[in-house]
Amino acid sequence: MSPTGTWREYIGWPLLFGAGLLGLWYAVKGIFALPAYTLPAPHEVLGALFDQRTALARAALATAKGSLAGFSAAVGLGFALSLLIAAFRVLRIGLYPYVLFMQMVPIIATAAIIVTWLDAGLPSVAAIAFLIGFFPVVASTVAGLHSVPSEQVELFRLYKARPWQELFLLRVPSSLPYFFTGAKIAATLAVIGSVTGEIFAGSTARGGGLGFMILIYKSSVNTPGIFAATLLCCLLGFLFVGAVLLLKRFFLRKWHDSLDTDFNPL
Amino acid sequence: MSPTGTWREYIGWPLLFGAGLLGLWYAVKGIFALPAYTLPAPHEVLGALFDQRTALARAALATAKGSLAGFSAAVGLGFALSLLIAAFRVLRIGLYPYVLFMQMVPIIATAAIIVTWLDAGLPSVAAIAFLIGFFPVVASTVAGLHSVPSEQVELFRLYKARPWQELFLLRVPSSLPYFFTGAKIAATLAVIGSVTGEIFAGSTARGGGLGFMILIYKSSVNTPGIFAATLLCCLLGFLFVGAVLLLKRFFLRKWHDSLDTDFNPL
Amino acid sequence: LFALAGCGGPDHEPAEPTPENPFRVVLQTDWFAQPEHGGFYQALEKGYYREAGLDVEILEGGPNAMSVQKVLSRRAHFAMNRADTVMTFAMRGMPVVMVMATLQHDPQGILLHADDPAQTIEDLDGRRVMAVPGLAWIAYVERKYGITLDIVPHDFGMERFLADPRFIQQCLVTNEPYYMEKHGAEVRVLRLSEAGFNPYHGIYCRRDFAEARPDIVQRFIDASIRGWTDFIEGDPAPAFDAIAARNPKMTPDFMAYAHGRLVEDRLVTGFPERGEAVGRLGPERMRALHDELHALGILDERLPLETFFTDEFLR
Amino acid sequence: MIAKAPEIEFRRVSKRFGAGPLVLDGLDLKVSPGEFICVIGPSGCGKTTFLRMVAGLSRPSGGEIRFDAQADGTRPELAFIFQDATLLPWLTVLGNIELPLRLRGEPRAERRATAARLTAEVGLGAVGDYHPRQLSGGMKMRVSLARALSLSPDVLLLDEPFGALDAITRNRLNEDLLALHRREGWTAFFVTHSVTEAVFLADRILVLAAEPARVETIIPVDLPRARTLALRESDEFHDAVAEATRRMHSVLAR
Amino acid sequence: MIAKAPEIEFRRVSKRFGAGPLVLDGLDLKVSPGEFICVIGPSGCGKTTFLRMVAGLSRPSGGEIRFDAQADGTRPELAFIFQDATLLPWLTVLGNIELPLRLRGEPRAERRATAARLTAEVGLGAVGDYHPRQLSGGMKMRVSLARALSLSPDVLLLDEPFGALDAITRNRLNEDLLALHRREGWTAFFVTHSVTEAVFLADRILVLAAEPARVETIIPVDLPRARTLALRESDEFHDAVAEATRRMHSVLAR
Ligand SMILES: Nc1ncnc2c1ncn2[C@@H]1O[C@H](COP(=O)(O)OP(=O)(O)OP(=O)(O)O)[C@@H](O)[C@H]1O
Ligand SMILES: Nc1ncnc2c1ncn2[C@@H]1O[C@H](COP(=O)(O)OP(=O)(O)OP(=O)(O)O)[C@@H](O)[C@H]1O
Ligand SMILES: [Mg+2]
Ligand SMILES: [Mg+2]
Repeated sequence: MSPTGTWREYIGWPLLFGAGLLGLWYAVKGIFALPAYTLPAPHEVLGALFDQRTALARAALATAKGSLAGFSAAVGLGFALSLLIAAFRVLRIGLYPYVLFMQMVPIIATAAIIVTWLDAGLPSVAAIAFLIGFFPVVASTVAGLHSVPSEQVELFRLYKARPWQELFLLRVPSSLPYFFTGAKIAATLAVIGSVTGEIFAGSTARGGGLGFMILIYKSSVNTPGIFAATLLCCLLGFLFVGAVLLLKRFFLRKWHDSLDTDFNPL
Repeated sequence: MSPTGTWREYIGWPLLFGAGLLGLWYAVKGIFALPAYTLPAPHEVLGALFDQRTALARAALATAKGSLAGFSAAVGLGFALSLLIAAFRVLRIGLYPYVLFMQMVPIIATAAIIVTWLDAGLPSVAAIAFLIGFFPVVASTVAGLHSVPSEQVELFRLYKARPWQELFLLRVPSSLPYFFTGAKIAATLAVIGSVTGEIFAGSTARGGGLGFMILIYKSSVNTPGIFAATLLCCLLGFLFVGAVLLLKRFFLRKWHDSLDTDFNPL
Repeated sequence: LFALAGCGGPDHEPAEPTPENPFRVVLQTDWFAQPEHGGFYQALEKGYYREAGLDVEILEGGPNAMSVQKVLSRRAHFAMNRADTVMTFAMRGMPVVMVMATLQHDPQGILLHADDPAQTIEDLDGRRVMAVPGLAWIAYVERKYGITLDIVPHDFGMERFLADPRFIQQCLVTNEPYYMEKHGAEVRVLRLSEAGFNPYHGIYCRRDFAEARPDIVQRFIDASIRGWTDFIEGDPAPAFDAIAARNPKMTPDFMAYAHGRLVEDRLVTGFPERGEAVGRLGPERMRALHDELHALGILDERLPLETFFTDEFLR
Repeated sequence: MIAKAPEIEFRRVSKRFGAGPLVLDGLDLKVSPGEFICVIGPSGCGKTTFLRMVAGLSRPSGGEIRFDAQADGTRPELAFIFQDATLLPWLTVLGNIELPLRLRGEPRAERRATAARLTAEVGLGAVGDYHPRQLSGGMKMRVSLARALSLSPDVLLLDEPFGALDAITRNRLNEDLLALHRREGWTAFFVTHSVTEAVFLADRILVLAAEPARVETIIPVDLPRARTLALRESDEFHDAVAEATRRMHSVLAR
Repeated sequence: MIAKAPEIEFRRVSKRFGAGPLVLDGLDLKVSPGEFICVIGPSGCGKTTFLRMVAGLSRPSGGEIRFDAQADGTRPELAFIFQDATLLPWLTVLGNIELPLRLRGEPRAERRATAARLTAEVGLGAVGDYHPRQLSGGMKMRVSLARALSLSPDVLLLDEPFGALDAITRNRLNEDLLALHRREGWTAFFVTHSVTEAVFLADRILVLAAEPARVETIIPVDLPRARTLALRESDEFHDAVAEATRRMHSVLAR
């Protein structure tokens, strides 16, 4: 597995699979004779992307902002809450169930409340993106903070580490592989969250994002447009996931096995 | 930490926090003089729950079905896909990006396609719930399957374990703590996923579920009703999470540290 | 909490607004910019609001605009909805009143393929209809005709209709038929107004706002009626341009179609012989609708007219 | 310094895991401050369990362990060298060694200096910035030793610290350990399987028998306290080892 | 059986990790089938690295390791006892021991029987259904030994398997190991820090020197192949140990 060979693989295989999937797409379209409004052909999607490039670029930017805000908040606050939960037994026992509770509230039910308190537009969109990405970070990080080998905990207890030392010098580094898994999930949810936010609480006046564009295209049967906007959602999502993976590599490269035995860019 | 004391804590603290949150709820309502249509009081929510008990019970049952189907599929297929990805390097490199891709497609963009192929009602609802819960399982399980200590992998290689043996006898058991984290996330998303599914693909004739009820209450501005339906969503969600935790205890109790040092029912 | 301050800076609310020192007003529409909102855009573009001393911002809505939340939290002064929904608001205790009409007649209808066997709404018994669950018209037709519809939630799209020759969905006569025909589907519309369900579409605001600043409400209504009249009777181009600028799907062709429907079906002007006029809200029609909704059990209590409606600005 | 080390008294200490068999049965022992106790006994007899109870990581099922009243009433400072090194994988060798100092809030520069000195002392000067997974088994144990010595503990618990080391390194570290013990005066509990090592290091050798472990016998070592490697060549030492071996085998074979 | 063990030839084998220093430098060695090689050398000199290369877990940076052409052209069957036991935490003692048989597809009943026999042989009969975290360090190593013996390998690689065991257990297992070796005839590479153990077990002792490890010397052990514990009391044995120690020290001190 020489480095160059590896890179060639890491570009070649996805391209190959991509080509396969595109072929499948054309095949399904052809076999079922699906019209563009049901399933546009890939080239029709690219056409729509090109036609609508200014509108879509503006929308993608708006969605990127909402996603970034929501994602940062989900990761930041999610991590912070995980620390609190790990640090204070009482919070873990008493509060965690309500965090779960909050996670299980459908967005459609909270959207009205969010819009009542926050301005429609970016703040609401970001709030919804946050709500969607928050819990995966908390669940993963809490699992990680609790998965510390017991001898290491004993070592810290022996050295009379204060609780915050045990937390920051032991549990936090030890939980990073879990944390990054949660952050990766949150990253994939960030754009979805933002789009959902735009649909339920977006203000269209202030630069509606991709969710808004999807609604607009929907109400004018512009299915290729929907697919084009969706494509942009996915690309945005990849940016977020990519950022998480870079951070993960940076933090875990030196000591964690999973990166050593399987270099896996995703 | 005697067992009885523990159980008392595990009931007492959540109740205490619950009481605190209820107090906060009433306080917010009082201080901002919020009317029922913005923020109903807890007793008004219970009132709505009682008034609408037959409709809500039927809806909850429908949602439970959708969630259960979607959740089972997410966990089952997510686990299966993770295995494939872990087993075949080519899939990991070539296919995983497209799995991520799929995860990042907003439901609104796919809902029409799903409903067209699967028809409105349970199948579509379950499919949407599945799509939402699927990726967290895959991301977590794949991370777990790759986090096996390298000496254990070497042991298996030395014993000329066939790939499927390495997968099932080593990677799978070793990844369980990660898998259960993913399953827990999927469990909290199951009900949300089902509700989202109902918003896009419910049907009165097929006993529209809680998502459908929320839409109806929304149209008739019945905020206490929305809260009551939401409450049921959360309770359903707890059932799923509880089931996951029971399974986790069953499988990991004997050997995994996290359960030993911190007994944490959630 | 921090966002309660509202939309972009402190509101400007002079006691004696002038064109130079205008009163800032936010209007929340019920959908993306479209010809059904034309009068407001016309008034905005032609400077009628500015002349009246108002600085109007039009916020577009969408399928989940939650405009009433914005009005209640004072982030919009006016919002748009149907009379039946405003009655529901009142029933829930929301302090809002309808102050003017935009459409005299309900443009809602049920869209079917031209060759669908159903000829009347009664024929839809047991059929699947894509609509917004919980809307009053559903209960209205179900109870009035003793039928049951299988409602599936509206996805605000048309692909499913195009793909399925027996598909039925809720529509606006000014809108969906155009696209369906453009995509080669022959369609028919069963109008809800023919079934007797014919609420006004109109504008509402908080009651305390109407009481505290009747002058502003009056100015807004007068300028809006002027805009609507001009939009219907004059050249709609200024509104079209503004709408197209905001909503990329608005082609001149479509807007001409929608405008044509508004004019031909007299949706905005109504029938003068029945006492209808641009912006007019008739107390009798409001009362009649209320009574009927109550009789059908859709409103579970009788409400005094003034809890949801005032025509003091229309006299 | 020397005054810190506590007197430790074990009173009928016994231990059983859950519903399993007794692991330790009624252990009675009094250890004076600064004494060096070696613990020897068959595999699985309860040596680690015994050390863990001294450290407070495990509670006796019966009996009690008493530390004499410290001046300020706190528990003694303990350092533990675990049987498996228990290094933190994300820290370098130096980072692992300075950990106890860091936990105690020592200033960065000082603790770096101490860690560097200790790293050199255990012969790892060249690999200070390696991560644990780059180390050999013996190297890990030496890191663990350096870490334990970075504080000046009152009680040092060593669970087969030198089992994975070659004879030369082991002897050198044995000598270093004794020198340090003379200087710092901590009380030591040292688990080993080597009678030679035990005789060289210990004031008294605690011999445990298996199933359940009782104090089978306690062998005092009557050699001068200032011991160097030279001693190991002496007849006196050989006799002591032979005697200890004989006594051990005689009781264990019983 | 005996015919299976390969001849192994090391030709100028060297190893370096990444851009680090040389760990092994030009190792040349020829091992005949069924030979018992003990490897001895200072901590961190490259013994584990050497074993890992024999096992194919790590590739030499230079030179090559040749196994003679096996009858069916496959690589020899290897068993490795890692320096840290590397047990699977979710399997019981029996489960861990029967793992290689299970991987090989042995029927359930047979492998259970074999595992039970081996468990008893290493003295763990009473704890067959314990999980690894309930075991002591030495018990874990014994499980690891039993696991390695559960197959009949062609080559057995043992990385300080008995470092964590008491003398009595260790001697007994040494003897068992030799008996097994006579019966099964595998080639063994056995890392130890004990010259006595090396002399007792080995046909030849490979002494490695540190930084970078070269074959410092190879000490042949000229004792009869059928060795029992009785031999250890003999003068012949003591002389051999003394001689080996002398030679080792003389080269390592160079
Ligand atoms: N993955 C690695 N990366 C870098 N260096 C390594 C790695 N693995 C081992 N080394 C280095 O190789 C050298 C030899 O290590 P090895 O584990 O073979 O020693 P050893 O002879 O087995 O020692 P011990 O008796 O202490 O187990 C050490 O200096 C170690 O730091
Ligand atoms: N968590 C546990 N649960 C059940 N039994 C345990 C547990 N920990 C240890 N034991 C048992 O206690 C006994 C003593 O274990 P201990 O680790 O103290 O042995 P040891 O003397 O240190 O042995 P070694 O020299 O092999 O390290 C063993 O029989 C072991 O099985
Ligand atoms: Mg032990
Ligand atoms: Mg080694």
